Amino acid sequence: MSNPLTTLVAVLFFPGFSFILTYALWCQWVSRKAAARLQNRQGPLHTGWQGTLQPLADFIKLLVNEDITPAAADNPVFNYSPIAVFAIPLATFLIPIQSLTSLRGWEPIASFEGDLIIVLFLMSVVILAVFLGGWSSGNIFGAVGATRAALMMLAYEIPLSLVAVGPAILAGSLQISKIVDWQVTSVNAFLGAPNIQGLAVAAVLLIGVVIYLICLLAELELRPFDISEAETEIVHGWQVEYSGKKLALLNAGHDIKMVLAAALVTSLFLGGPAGPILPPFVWFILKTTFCVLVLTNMSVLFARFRIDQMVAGAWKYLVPLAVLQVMAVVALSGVI
Amino acid sequence: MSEREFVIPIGPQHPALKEPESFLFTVDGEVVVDVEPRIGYNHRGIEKAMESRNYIQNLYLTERVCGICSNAHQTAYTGAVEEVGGIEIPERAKYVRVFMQELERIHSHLLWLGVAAHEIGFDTMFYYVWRDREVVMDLLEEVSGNRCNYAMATVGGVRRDLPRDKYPKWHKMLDKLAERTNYYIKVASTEKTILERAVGVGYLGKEDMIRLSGSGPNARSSGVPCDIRKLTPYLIYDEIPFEQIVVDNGDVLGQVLVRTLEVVEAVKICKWVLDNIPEGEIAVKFNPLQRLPEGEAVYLVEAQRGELIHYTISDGRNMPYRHKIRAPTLGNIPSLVERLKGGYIADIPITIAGIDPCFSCTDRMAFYDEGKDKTWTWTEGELSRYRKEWYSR
Amino acid sequence: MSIEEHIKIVEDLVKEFGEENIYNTKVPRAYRAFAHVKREKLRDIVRYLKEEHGFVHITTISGVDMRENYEVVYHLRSEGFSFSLKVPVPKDDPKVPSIVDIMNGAVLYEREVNDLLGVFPEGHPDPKRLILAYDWPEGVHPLRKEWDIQTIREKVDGKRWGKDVE
Amino acid sequence: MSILTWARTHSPWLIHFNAGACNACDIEVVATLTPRFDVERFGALIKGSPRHADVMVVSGSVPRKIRDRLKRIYEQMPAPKFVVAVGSCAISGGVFQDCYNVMEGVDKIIPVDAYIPGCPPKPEAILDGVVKLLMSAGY
Repeated sequence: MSNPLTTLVAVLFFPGFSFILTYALWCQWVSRKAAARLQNRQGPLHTGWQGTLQPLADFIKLLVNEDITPAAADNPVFNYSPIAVFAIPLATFLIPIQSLTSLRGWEPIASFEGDLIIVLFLMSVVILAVFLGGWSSGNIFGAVGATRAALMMLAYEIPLSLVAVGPAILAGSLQISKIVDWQVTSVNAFLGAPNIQGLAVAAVLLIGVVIYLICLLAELELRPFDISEAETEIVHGWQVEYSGKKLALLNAGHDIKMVLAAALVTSLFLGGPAGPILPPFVWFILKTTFCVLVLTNMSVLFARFRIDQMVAGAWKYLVPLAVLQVMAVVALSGVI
Repeated sequence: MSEREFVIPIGPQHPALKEPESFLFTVDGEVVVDVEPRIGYNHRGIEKAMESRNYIQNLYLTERVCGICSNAHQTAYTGAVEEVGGIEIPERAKYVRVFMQELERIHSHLLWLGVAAHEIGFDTMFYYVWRDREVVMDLLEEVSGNRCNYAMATVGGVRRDLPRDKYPKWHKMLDKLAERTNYYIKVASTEKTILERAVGVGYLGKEDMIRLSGSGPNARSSGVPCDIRKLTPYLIYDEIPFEQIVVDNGDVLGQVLVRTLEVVEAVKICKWVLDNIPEGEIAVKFNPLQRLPEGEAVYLVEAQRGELIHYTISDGRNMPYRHKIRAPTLGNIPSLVERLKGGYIADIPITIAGIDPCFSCTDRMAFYDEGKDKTWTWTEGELSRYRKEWYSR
Repeated sequence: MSIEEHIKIVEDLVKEFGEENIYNTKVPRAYRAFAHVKREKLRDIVRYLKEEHGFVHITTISGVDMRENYEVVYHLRSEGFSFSLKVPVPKDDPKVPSIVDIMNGAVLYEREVNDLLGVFPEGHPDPKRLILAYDWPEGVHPLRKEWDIQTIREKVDGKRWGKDVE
Repeated sequence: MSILTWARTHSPWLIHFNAGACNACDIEVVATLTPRFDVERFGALIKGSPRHADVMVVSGSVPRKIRDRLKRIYEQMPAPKFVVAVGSCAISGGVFQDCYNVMEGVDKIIPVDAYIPGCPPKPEAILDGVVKLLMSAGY
């Protein structure tokens, strides 16, 4: 923290809040456009170039719309939980993006031993805010959606955390920037002298990525697991009573969570901003956008599961697989 | 278990197309004892209005009983009126009516398939099915000039001819429809996420279906051969070679199969009509002031959703004395209720969602617990949660 | 099936129950038949048709105001043969015996007739209002000929309105 | 054009209300979502909850039994809110005028900002109506 001004700029503009918000809106556009194209539609088209400004228009419109607080929901929990849903991912995002700044030789704002744990913890806290917000909305759909969200969390949170620990064990650190560094050095070493252990590690981590992405689909409430806000079943689930500013914050919070998830995948498995020729910033954008595209693609391909099928499936397949993956990682970490 | 008391404000709101309807459930412990359907949110009083309009004006009313089965209603209405009046319509008009009826069946079944996919959250399939449905909508528009409410039939024949130079193009469009439908049959019967939500859901056996007078694809999915086109042939259906689709699954998957296979059959019928349609007049003259002799007639039509009856009584004026319409939906409610009855509460939502989206305002069901004197309303979401709790005990 | 067989079924029915209980029979064409039926004999006849001639399907029940009396028309169907049984109901005693226990499918149709024409199905397990709004006034049955649209509006909304009034 | 106007006109979220329609208008409203027409090009989405929507698309001749619900859903929408009456029935009762159970038009119950005639209007017409409404609604 040598220069307070630099830190302030870093927090507010780059890689801080303004950048994150812009980037989240961009990713929403990428996601919507990709889903539309996969479904044989055009998607947003007339708002800015190819509809790139569509998420911004939605955001501004919701911000200035009337903000209705239903009589049954007039309590602090209902009013403040959208802020939590928005602010927590926003603040959390500073951590995975550190890997980007550290490569550029900038002063890291929030990078410390154990920040991976903090990120995972904060992402789970968001679900708590969702639950409280839905439950306090005084609407039956809201309560149902909240319960479903909490139930789903019980199913996916464990494999999600387990798999995230894999790279940390291999890197011998719980600091995201160190995990990135480890990936860069080991990939370089592998390219210099290919060996069988390196391939084994890559294979195990690949399983990890797949599990991680599936869990992220549930965490982000995307298609096969959008059980907590299923439109045809419970209208919009826990968001049903929110309107105006609060809805804008909820939507933006969702987008930020999506890029946060993409950034985590990038940092933990894809080598963060490292890459040849192009500058690290471009690599970071490319990799996270790629992750968003993968998530969108997966979400378009499936029908929605029922909550019981989802929970049972997670405990039957994902959790054992995640445990096996961690065990394999532990075994391999001894080898390397 | 006792604190689960919910009352939701009823607002028939759904992004998919839904007719506002609700169901009142009586449960004894875990088992559904009785289901009371609540309908009438769409009651407009058409039958009364028909008594004060002449036979030509009533064409437009009957057509708008339902915008999806508009041609079926017109076929039944004109058929009943012509039977009372002893009007013999030209042969070519019969072929045109059959052609329209089968096109409408294709459009309606594909619509249902898309909406059913949307119900289980498979939006991509919804978009694809509805994209291919546009082919038949184009065909309908080309024939009649409108995408819904075609106004093709009139008393004494049909309004518009099928121009012969268009037939090669229409054949091509119909081939495309058959090809796409075969693809969707494959998808629906192999895609795992669809099967998870369709197999064994809302089962009803053949005997029960007969007992409850179900009709249409709903009954044919339970193994009851009840196609009016075969049983009491009208127009030229006794000359057309086509198969009656009957499967004995009895569940939601059976309904998907019946409807998609019927689309393929309907395409065949349309192609047969185009190949065999005779030359000639398309209508005999009928004047709005023309009086019909006293009499009565029952006309049965196989609409897309089942058996449709129009019963008309004439007292010798130029307007009906009484005209009764019973749409297939009402006839299928008792069997839907039976599909729900006897099952655990936990299985209700998928049953309704799967049976026919025309009924399912699935979120609004009220429970009346026998023994405990209280009524509360459940949503599908609570039902899912409830099912989960029930199964996990 | 040909029209001769349909005529035979109707004749058999008349022979079984007698001319005084089944009258005005007609078979206008193949697959269609109409007959008037005494109210007291309705249940027996429906049961007989169901058991002896396979009329297991009830298509619908229509209610008609015939000016001097009401008529409730039961449209039964066996395979393709649609048989319409017309039951005259006197205006001062608008009731019919319920046939729900014989024909389970009739459960909603009887309620509909009760709602719109005001002919009460005696013995119906749950004869509640089905179609009309919950705040609809009692005793207004729109399919009765004495109610035209403006009198219904006057009764329900408290005033006449619409394009004829303005 | 201020930025608020720009945002609002480019992001109309619709809610579809079936007030006793014959389903023809309803399937055409749903058809606007589909690949051929794709209402999302203009930023419009069909939402399930009235709290999220700006424009209510009403079809149907408003039978008595559904009247109160129509009013309630309208009240649940956040301001600024607009109502589009789709189809002849929603405009005036259409062919159902002089039916005893019909209120003859949505504007007898709630204020209507745009009327889209047709029986049913084509999906293109519905799109056009919504866009025209937003362009002219006093923003």
